[in-house]
Amino acid sequence: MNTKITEPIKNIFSAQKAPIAMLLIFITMLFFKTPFYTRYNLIDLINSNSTLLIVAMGFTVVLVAGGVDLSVGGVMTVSGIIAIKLINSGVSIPVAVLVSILFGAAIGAINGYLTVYQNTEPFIITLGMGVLLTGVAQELTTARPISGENPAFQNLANYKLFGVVPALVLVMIVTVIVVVWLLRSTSFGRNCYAIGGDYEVAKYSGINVLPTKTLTFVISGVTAAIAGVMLSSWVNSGNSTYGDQTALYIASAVVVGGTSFAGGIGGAFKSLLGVMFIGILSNAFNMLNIDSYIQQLLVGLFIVGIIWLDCYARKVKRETV
Amino acid sequence: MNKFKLLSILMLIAVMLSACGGGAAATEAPAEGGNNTLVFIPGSASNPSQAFGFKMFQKHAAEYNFDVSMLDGKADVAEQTKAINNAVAQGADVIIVNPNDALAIVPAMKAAQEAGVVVGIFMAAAAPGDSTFFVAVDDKQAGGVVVQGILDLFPDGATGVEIGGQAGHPAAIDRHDGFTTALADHPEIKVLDYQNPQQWDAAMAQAIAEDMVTKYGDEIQFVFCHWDNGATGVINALKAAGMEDVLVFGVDGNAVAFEQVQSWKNYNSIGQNVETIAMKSMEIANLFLAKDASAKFDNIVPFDLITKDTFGNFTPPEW
Amino acid sequence: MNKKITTQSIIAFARNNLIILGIFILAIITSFVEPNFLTVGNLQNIMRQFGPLIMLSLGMTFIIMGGFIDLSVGGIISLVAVVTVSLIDPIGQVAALMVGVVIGLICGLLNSFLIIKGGAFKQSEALFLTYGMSVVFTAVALIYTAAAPVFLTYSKTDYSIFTAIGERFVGPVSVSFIIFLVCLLILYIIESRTHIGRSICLTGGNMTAARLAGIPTEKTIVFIYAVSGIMAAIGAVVLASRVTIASPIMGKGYETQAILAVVVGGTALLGGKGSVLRTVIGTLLIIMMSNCLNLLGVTTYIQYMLRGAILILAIWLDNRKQYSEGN
Amino acid sequence: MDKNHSDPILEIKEVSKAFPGVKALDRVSLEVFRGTIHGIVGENGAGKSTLMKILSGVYQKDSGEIFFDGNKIEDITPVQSMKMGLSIIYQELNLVNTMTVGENVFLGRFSEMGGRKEVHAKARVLLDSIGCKIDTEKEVSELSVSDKQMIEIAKALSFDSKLIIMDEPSSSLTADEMQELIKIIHDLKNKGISIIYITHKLDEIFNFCDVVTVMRDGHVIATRNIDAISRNEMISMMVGRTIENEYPPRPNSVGEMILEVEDINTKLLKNVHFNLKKGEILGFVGLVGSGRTETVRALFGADKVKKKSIKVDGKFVNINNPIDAIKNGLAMVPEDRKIQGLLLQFSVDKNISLASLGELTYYGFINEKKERDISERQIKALNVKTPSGKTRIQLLSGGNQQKAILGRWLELKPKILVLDEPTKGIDVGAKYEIYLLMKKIVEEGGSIILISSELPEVLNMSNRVITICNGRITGEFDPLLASADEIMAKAFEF
Repeated sequence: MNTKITEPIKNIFSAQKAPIAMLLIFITMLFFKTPFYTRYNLIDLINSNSTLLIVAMGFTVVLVAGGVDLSVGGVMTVSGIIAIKLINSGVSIPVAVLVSILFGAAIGAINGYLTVYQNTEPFIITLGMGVLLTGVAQELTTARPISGENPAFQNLANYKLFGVVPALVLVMIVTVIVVVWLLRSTSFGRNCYAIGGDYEVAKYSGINVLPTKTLTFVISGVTAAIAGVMLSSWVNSGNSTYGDQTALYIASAVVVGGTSFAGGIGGAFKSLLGVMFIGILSNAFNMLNIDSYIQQLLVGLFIVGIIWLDCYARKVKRETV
Repeated sequence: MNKFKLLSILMLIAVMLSACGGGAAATEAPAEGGNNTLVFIPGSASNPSQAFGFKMFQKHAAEYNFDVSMLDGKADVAEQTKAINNAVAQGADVIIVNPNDALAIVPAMKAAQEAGVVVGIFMAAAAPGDSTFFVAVDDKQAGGVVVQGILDLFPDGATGVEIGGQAGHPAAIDRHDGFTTALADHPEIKVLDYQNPQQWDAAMAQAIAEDMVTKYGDEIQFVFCHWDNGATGVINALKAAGMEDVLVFGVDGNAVAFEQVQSWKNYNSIGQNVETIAMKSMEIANLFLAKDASAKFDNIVPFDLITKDTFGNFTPPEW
Repeated sequence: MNKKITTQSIIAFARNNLIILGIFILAIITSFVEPNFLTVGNLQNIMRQFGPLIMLSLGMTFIIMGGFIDLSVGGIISLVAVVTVSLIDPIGQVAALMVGVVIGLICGLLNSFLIIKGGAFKQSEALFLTYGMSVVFTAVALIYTAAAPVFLTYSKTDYSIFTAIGERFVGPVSVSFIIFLVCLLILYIIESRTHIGRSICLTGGNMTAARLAGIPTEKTIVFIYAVSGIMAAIGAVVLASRVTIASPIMGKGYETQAILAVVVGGTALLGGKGSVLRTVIGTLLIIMMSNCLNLLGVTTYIQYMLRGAILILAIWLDNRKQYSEGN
Repeated sequence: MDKNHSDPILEIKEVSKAFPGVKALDRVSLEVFRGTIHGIVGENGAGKSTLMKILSGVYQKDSGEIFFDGNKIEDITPVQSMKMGLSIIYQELNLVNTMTVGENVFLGRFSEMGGRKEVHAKARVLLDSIGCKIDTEKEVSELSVSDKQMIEIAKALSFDSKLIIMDEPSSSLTADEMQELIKIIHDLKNKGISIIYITHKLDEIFNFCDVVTVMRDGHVIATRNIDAISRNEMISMMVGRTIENEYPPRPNSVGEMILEVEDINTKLLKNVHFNLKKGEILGFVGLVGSGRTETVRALFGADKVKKKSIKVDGKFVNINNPIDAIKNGLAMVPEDRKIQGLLLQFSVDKNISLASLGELTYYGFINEKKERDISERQIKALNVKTPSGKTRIQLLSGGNQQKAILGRWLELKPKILVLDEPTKGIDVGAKYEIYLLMKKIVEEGGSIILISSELPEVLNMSNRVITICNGRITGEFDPLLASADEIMAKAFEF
């Protein structure tokens, strides 16, 4: 009798840690008198995490197909700088944005070529690519922030639809919807799951594994570039220091959300929850005015805790077979 | 999958409910106990000068009737923008920011000002309109002080190197620009090389200094390093090469600087008195809160030039 | 015919020793452009700059050979450095150094405890656990010093033993280099001759099979993380002694550099194959690259670009070599 | 059927394929007729798999011609071959474990099928047509091996296959499931679909194949109607020499009690208890997942258990991990050679010395000379065919790999040797060698626990047989006295 009730609850706890933890934060915050529950804060919460969410979407696609892309921070930085520089030199905004996105796609294609066709370790190659792009960003800007001179560029991220919804959030929502649709309902997306789940099987099932997997890197490059352009528009400047810490942050948020590094498991929506969880966590900490070093400690412990619990749940499952 | 959906929907409902329940942006929270709230947002709470700055805000908060708290900029522009917005959400009366990137946080600061918050820039310059005011030493002036110091020791001119601060950091940029500008009038002083490390990391400064020492050897008569902790690395490099006579300039005037002024033959530090800047920030903020017409946008705090002759006049700070 | 064989064997040699070849080419170019490169002073420079990174990389080699990864070394460096430097005044140099190494050991044991108890036997699982631990260690370091740097006050205390590690030379060889040689020797003997060394390779090769054949895989995991922790601590001490100032974020970025050094050296990221000797070469490439580029007057911005490009190239070429061998 | 015989669906003419150093196929010719079940037998390395991979387009042939359904096949990709109506069910199942049943059936054809709903609906129809009731939304990782096989068959049917190649489908099926499969194969045959059935098990060839082709060393030795060939003939064709018996005479050297196991309890196992005597071969009969592998893993300390009590040589012992087990004289050749047994990228030497490493270690150091001695001794004793001890074990054939693993354990002279599927995927010649080895081990005073899915193997090699079902011991037999049917009945006593 009892197990009938406890089993599902146990299952939820073992399978959906990020949403549960998020819910707990929401509930906890009810008991504190903070401005957490204000429209301003909640919109800001979504708005300020939007660029990360956009990056996380492409990152998820790569992970699902069994790769990893640690160069997203570098792509973000450089594409934002390219957009600003082009616009400042008089190129029209759509063209500049397009060039930036193409740049992201090109870096993704190089990553894809090296890791998929040349069969190298994506973890290391994209790490190296990130280092390279940091240098490119610094060289492009001589390590100084450059300001956007065309005020229209700011509207890309900051325009308020109906006076409430920032354009950045809209772009994020569109990206999320596209990637969710891509992964769930297109044959490309399902092929990604197959490739990540079992590369050999996918190959023998007639899936064009090489181009498909390469395309995931291109998508990751594109979303990172979109995020970079939106970030630059949001803050109306470009600097080589943006995106410095993005890759591992996104990676741990996505994994906390439940997308597996091993490939084939997870999804865009889970990544959304993972990123929002860490975003909400630090927002709640800020609202509670928790000391920033303690915050850092707690965030670290949360990451360790959630991933450890995940591993532990799998271990228990393995051992009770 | 269904449980998953259920949970997501639950959460969405929670968000909706709360969004409806809450009021509009940044309602003027009535200050508790009559004190105004001040939120300090450093570029990074891990940066020692900023951590010390926060301590100084806390130390003197009562004198200026502030309740002080800190939100971390986490050495990232997006994070710092988030922090500014969080501070606005908290209903802060005053936000004091030490920017990671002078340009990138402008939109957030403007939004904050529109919401009626007094926004001060701490230890960095700003353009009018971007913030309500700023309080800083003039980093550009630091360059001039260095040039003067070099001329004091080498009246006929000298050759040396410059080691910058964190690539892309506003303070590093201003210090470099000020130095370059001041040098334009003094062709007798030649800078052989200029490099930026990736971070405010003494080990990186030391590696750069060591390689410069190898390359230029005794041509190096002075080293301008953008921060005193980095200068520690520079001194190590010089020591190892036996170049004990080189003039070293640092910026900050922290405890390390006081130590180095005493232990190194020619060490000068351009001290920025964080405590003074913090107090000044609160003072100016109060003027703006009181809508006092005498409140100025730009508030330059003079340097403390710390040398062998002058260090006795100052008390070494705790950082 | 004879000539053909020699060219072939040269190509074969070049293929097998790409990294060494790269280091030589780099050195030759630099010494032509900048004569100061081949001075005793500069070689001593390289020797000292080599110190901190090589220690971590050596520890990281064992971790990667065992099929795991350790992103926490950055945090360990920060923590050990601030604690060690801050303790010299109250408890003395030798005791402080010992405390530092013990802290590194404890951090490593903590990592392995989490990994074993959580059953995080996949590299990716270990990656995120240790990343989280790195954040935790750094936070502890920040809390410990309240973000202030810790430095030496020569006027008050004797630091001769501590600073000797980073500064002094014995004959033409720096003390840190001697420490490195000793560590290398010990680790190399462990790797090539001992039971635990073999166990590391076997665990990295196929943990399930190794465990079923009676290899103490869990002990092996504890061992590699303990070694990594200790080596990170030694690296932290060498680093702190070199720059004589310790900040609670000084370890940032070292973990990725160490991983790159190990992999560029030719140790397989997937585990089971590799050697600390290869890591020495990989680390040397990274250090030499920055030294040579500094001497050539290349700005740090372009250095970063080149560093990324050369790393990608090195890994790609090495991969092609292994690929053609596999066929 | 006579009419069909004149009408081949597949014609292979003089096909050759060489890999560096090996001639995998040498002018192979073969005809498969419509509506027949065509068996192909041959030792490992005979070229069966290579031939199948050429048919499916995984490999390209070097020379020769292939006609399928009247069309010449040239440079075909796996998908093209499936779309033409030629499907292969590989030995290693070709399913993505992390995806659902429905999506696996239509893997790579998501949009062709018209999206998620359609995929599941169409998969349902196909599964129903072969009488399979698995939920299409279920993840494949949760399924049993036989269920997975059904999904493979559904997948083959989804392409409207005219010819389905089954590569050792029975290797992990239980007898019951095998009956189900045979039924399906006959159904397919009645629908006019031809089957190529590749197997090691001669019984199956005689049970339901119409025609059989024997391959050896890249050649087709003969193709015969099933009633025109005898079992012994077939075996001698396969191995190129005459083997008198498939099994050596049963050893008979049972002595006093050496192992008493009481009360092994896990989530699956319930009070499992048995004993083993010196010089005895004890056979475990049961389905995959019945608890036979779980029992020996628990005994060996490989898995955690709630409770167990083990006596070796009359003394209680505490076995919490494989190291404890080895110390108490146990040894285990695990079920899955590649995953649990071998370190594929390591040398033969290192694979053999693995279990003895502790004994080779003095003050933490490995004595490498002794290590080589051990390896050389075992390579010689077990006749492991390898160029040298330094060769990577990956490059050896399955039989030689298995012998190396046996050598690893024999070096320890274990009192109790557990063999879990020791002959799985190994050709007839190597199998016989392993049987002889088992005989030698028990005659020298060792004891063996033998687990095998091949009932004849267990019955012919064991002194005593235990049946296990659903985590319980259900019976104990003397294989000389009991019939196979009696034993199987107990193995199915749920």
